[in-house]
Amino acid sequence: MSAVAVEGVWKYYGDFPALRDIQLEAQPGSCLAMIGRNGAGKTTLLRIIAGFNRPGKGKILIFGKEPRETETRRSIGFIGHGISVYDELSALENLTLYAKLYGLADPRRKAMEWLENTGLERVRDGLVREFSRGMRQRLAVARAFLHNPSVLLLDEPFTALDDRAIAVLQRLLREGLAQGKTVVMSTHQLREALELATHVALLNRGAVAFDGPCTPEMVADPGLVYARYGEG
Amino acid sequence: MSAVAVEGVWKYYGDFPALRDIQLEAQPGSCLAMIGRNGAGKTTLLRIIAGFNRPGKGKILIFGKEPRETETRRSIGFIGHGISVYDELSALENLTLYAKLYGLADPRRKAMEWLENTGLERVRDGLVREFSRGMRQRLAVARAFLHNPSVLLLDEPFTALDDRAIAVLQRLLREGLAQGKTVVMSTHQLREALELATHVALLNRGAVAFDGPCTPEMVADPGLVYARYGEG
Amino acid sequence: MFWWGDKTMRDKILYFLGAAAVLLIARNIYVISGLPGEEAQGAIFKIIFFHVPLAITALTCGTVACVASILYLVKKEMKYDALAVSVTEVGLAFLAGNLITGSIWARIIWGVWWAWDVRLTSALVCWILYASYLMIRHAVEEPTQRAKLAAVVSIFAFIDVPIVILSIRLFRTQHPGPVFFSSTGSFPHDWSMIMMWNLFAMLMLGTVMTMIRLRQEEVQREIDSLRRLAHAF
Amino acid sequence: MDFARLVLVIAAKDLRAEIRTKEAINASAAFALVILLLFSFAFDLDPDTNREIASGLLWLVFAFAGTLLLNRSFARELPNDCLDALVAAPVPPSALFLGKALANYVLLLVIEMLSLVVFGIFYNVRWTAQFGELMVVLALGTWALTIMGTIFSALTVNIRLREVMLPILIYPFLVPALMAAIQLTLEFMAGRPVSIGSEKGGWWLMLIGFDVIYTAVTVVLVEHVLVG
Amino acid sequence: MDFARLVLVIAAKDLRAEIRTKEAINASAAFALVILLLFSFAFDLDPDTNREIASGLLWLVFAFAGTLLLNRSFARELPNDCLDALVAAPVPPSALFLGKALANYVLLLVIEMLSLVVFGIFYNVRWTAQFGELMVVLALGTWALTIMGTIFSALTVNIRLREVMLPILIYPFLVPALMAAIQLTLEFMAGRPVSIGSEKGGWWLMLIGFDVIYTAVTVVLVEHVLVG
Ligand code: HEM
Ligand SMILES: Nc1ncnc2c1ncn2[C@@H]1O[C@H](COP(=O)(O)OP(=O)(O)OP(=O)(O)O)[C@@H](O)[C@H]1O
Ligand SMILES: Nc1ncnc2c1ncn2[C@@H]1O[C@H](COP(=O)(O)OP(=O)(O)OP(=O)(O)O)[C@@H](O)[C@H]1O
Ligand SMILES: [Mg+2]
Ligand SMILES: [Mg+2]
Repeated sequence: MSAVAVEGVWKYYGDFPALRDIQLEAQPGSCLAMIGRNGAGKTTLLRIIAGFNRPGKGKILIFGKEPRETETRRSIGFIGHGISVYDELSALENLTLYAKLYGLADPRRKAMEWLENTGLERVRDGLVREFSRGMRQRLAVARAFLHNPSVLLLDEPFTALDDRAIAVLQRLLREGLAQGKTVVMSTHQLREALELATHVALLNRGAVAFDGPCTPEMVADPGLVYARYGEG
Repeated sequence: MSAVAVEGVWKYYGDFPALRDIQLEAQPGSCLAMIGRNGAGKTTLLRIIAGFNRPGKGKILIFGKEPRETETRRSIGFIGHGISVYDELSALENLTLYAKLYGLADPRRKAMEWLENTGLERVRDGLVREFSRGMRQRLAVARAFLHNPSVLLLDEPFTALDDRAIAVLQRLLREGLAQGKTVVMSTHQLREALELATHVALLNRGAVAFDGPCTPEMVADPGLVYARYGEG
Repeated sequence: MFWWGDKTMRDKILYFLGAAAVLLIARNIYVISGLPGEEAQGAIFKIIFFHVPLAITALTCGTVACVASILYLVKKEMKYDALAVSVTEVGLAFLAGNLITGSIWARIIWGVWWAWDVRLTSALVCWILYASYLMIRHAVEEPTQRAKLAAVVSIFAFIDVPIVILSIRLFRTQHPGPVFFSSTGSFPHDWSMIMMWNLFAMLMLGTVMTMIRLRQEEVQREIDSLRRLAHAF
Repeated sequence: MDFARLVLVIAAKDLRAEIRTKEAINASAAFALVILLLFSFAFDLDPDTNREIASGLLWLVFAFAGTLLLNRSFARELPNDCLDALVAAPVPPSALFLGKALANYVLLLVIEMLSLVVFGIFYNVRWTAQFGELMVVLALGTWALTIMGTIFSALTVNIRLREVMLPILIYPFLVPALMAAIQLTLEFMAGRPVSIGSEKGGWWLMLIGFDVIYTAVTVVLVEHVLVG
Repeated sequence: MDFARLVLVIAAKDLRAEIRTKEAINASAAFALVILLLFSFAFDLDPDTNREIASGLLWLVFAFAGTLLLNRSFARELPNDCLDALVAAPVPPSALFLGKALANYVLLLVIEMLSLVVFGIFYNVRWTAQFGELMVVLALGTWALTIMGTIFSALTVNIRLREVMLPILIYPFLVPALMAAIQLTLEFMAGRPVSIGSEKGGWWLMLIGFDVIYTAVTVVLVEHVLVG
């Protein structure tokens, strides 16, 4: 059974079709890189998969279940454009909070652990308000991995990360994939993404223009996919 | 006379020294790429150069003038982490507004022109609230270039832009440099940046670790600068 | 007096002035206690010898704070900010004194602790305003920004001072009208002299307190800059 | 029990954030103070009128301090899209909602006790005449404020519904509860007990009914409110 | 003239944005109306008391409906760091400030007229007795509200604990203006004219003085306020 299945999903904003009859699948242990021009519909789709918005038509299945079911939610990790952490709380408090919400054992230890994984241990008691943009993004990553989800939905996860942080995130994702996690990410930093991707999907004006395995030549020349399948 | 001169700038947040005695210069027609790890101080420095914050010590000179003087402000274009456009207004309204604030002749035409340059003409009447992340970033670019500034201060300008938008921005910057504009940008997307940069400055924990011309080998292997001058 | 040796000249002068002020006040109290009670109000009336000087000193502090704040905004030198805080804090103390003596007086003459006439209200508001000045200082940690915002607030707050002074001249208040500084004033001459002496003493005391507080500020600032330097390397 | 634990976690989170930036407490403190200054200054009325107004004023302060506090309770989640993360977490929306409501309830009660004391002093109203009953009314009325305010702020964060004139709706919705609360407070301050059966007893029913019904309805509906 | 043009551009921008998402105006209008209604229901006093309270109540409502509206005027610039762009633009801060003040002024006046009408109906107070004078007081008092509200929202916009400071700062500063406005309104509603010379004339001086002085001071100081 596929980890993530998008079945004929439509989404209208007013009468603007943001998504048009999307069909996508991701098997456990695979990494689907969703690419597409600005406004193609990547974020919209990811948010629908994550269950934040309901599709206008069609449906989403995570391991065959509705995304809104409590069980399913426990197995999803999401990074969006917003970083989803509280400015008034410290990095540690933020992670501890989420650890509690996910009912993890020993929340504080888990939090500390992930602060180290993302290289934030030195500022763990600093308020997020005072973080630099990249530090925030790192924290967002920590938040998403905290509860060891089996499906990771990442919207431009590499944004604002420095070379080191990118390396860390890539390592985390590789390990995850090795453990059979499923990753669906959208990004414009093709190089970083394609190094990991097992599959590539190209969205074009809300429709799937290309969907297939990630070939070595793509990795060699990331522009390729756009060049071949994107409209000029 | 140098277009941008940073003279012994210090900046403290509480006891934390975000900037330590920064010395930098940028000549007209040159492009300074500011790189550095997350939390190095790039944003802080750019904001001080732009005159949003006053340095704790030291001073900034734009063409020998204070950044806060009206004349100077007219000659600065800034893109920050925030996009500085209004969610409740349409793309066109936003640009027209800024055109008026900068006292340009025929604001609406100017606005339209830049919507086309950034490929937003199709959504010019859409409210920014409804824009995708990349579309917002494009609009931010348009806003910064609108009044034809002679000094461009860009904080991670390539963020969230798709390949095509990046190409456009790079073209705009090249043209600008050719016309003798000055560009100071911070970024983590070294490849895109170094293609343009004439100089590179590496910030490390709020101090300048390296500052020099951008050599071909750097362009070939962007990681180089970090490897050589960054601490491990 | 082992601690005397390490004091600077300025400190020594301060201590002398302080001592002098205290002595003068003591002397005034002695004289005042010697006076006969006022015919209408009796002994309690003597409280005016403190009530008024306290008020005038407080309002003077407000004025100084305003000037210091303006100077800061113009010159951007931290010493003016320091002066502003110090003098404001002292002023608050004196104004509190005025409020308290006032309402004691009120309790005995009017039979209530408080009445909402313009003078009393404006005086209270004045106190609140300078208190909020201190509050905003706590809300901003970045020194230059703090100094700047505080200066602005201080200037705003000062605008209430003339209202306090004019209140009894513009309106018919429960609070008695002008006795000094006005043609209608009917106040025995020798009493006025005592009043002046006490006023002088209070002003002196205020100055001394301000200087001491100012000294603290400067030391504190030195400590901060040293600590920051330590963090920088 | 797990549900309760989650409710508490959410409540704790909100309370901590609120205590960091003492926003609500201060705002309402200032509000109370100024009503005080202005009204006391503007006119000195005879005790009864004074008491009558006091009861109305009290609930005015509560309602306003309440809305100051409540409107932000979900808006607080917007800045970094925190709401997404909460909705994504395996937390039943009703738990999320009740957690936030609880936090607001606590804060609101604190504020109200403060105002009560202050009012008591300056309006020399002996509001302790029937302390017990008064507290009950306070608890019930405050819960009405809280539940409505919280669900209302949940509705307004949802983009699709923001265009609707929700702000216009909230206060009118509250009118019945507030009316009841004001009337009862009035009686108790005057030292007149009010039994359910009695002529004024209808207010009791109104207040309690309001609480029960709205709580039930909101808990059921909140899921649909939160997921767009 | 260029300065005036900029002021208008800013004002127009704010008004348009506010009219798009009627958040602030709805909230504060609703608040104003409901408070008025609640009170008129809550107790029926004899005409004079009623009128006395009315004038105080009216200005309280204005003050708080006002702050609801004004607090947002610079906060509105925060979400996308729009304030940066405004500060970066070659616009004199005073123009920026006056532009925003102007926009707020218009909105506030609208709300106040609304409340006045409602109020007239529900409090059967003939407030038209001296329409002209009343309008003047309204204009002056509202400007006082606007100028203070706007400058403080600017003052607190880029400091931590913004929400904490704002209400605490603004209300005490407003007291003198509000006292004056309340007193004058009281007189005019009672149909008693107030000439500058007369015993109550001091209030005129106070109100006008407040407006003039604070406007002048703010326009001078705003530059320092806006750049961190
Ligand atoms: C808490 C209540 C009171 C406050 C806040 C207060 C405030 C003030 C202030 C600020 C002044 C100095 C004004 C100036 O010298 O320009 C003053 C002066 C004075 N107060 Fe009070 N006062 C209070 C109560 C009273 C009472 C109860 C009395 C007597 C019944 C009183 C009698 C006077 C007199 C006679 C002056 C000198 C007036 C003049 O010549 O300027 N005060 N008060
Ligand atoms: N308002 C603030 N209060 C306290 N510390 C701050 C504040 N803003 C930034 N800092 C600290 O200053 C340092 C520099 O921040 P800055 O945003 O300039 O980094 P940056 O180089 O832009 O990083 P990034 O590449 O992630 O954007 C960081 O360590 C950050 O924690
Ligand atoms: N709330 C909304 N209302 C109306 N239209 C919207 C809304 N959100 C998004 N859209 C439109 O839907 C389309 C897809 O948006 P989406 O954010 O999914 O693009 P994206 O692929 O994430 O682009 P980017 O790479 O720039 O993030 C865009 O054209 C956008 O204008
Ligand atoms: Mg997107
Ligand atoms: Mg940055």
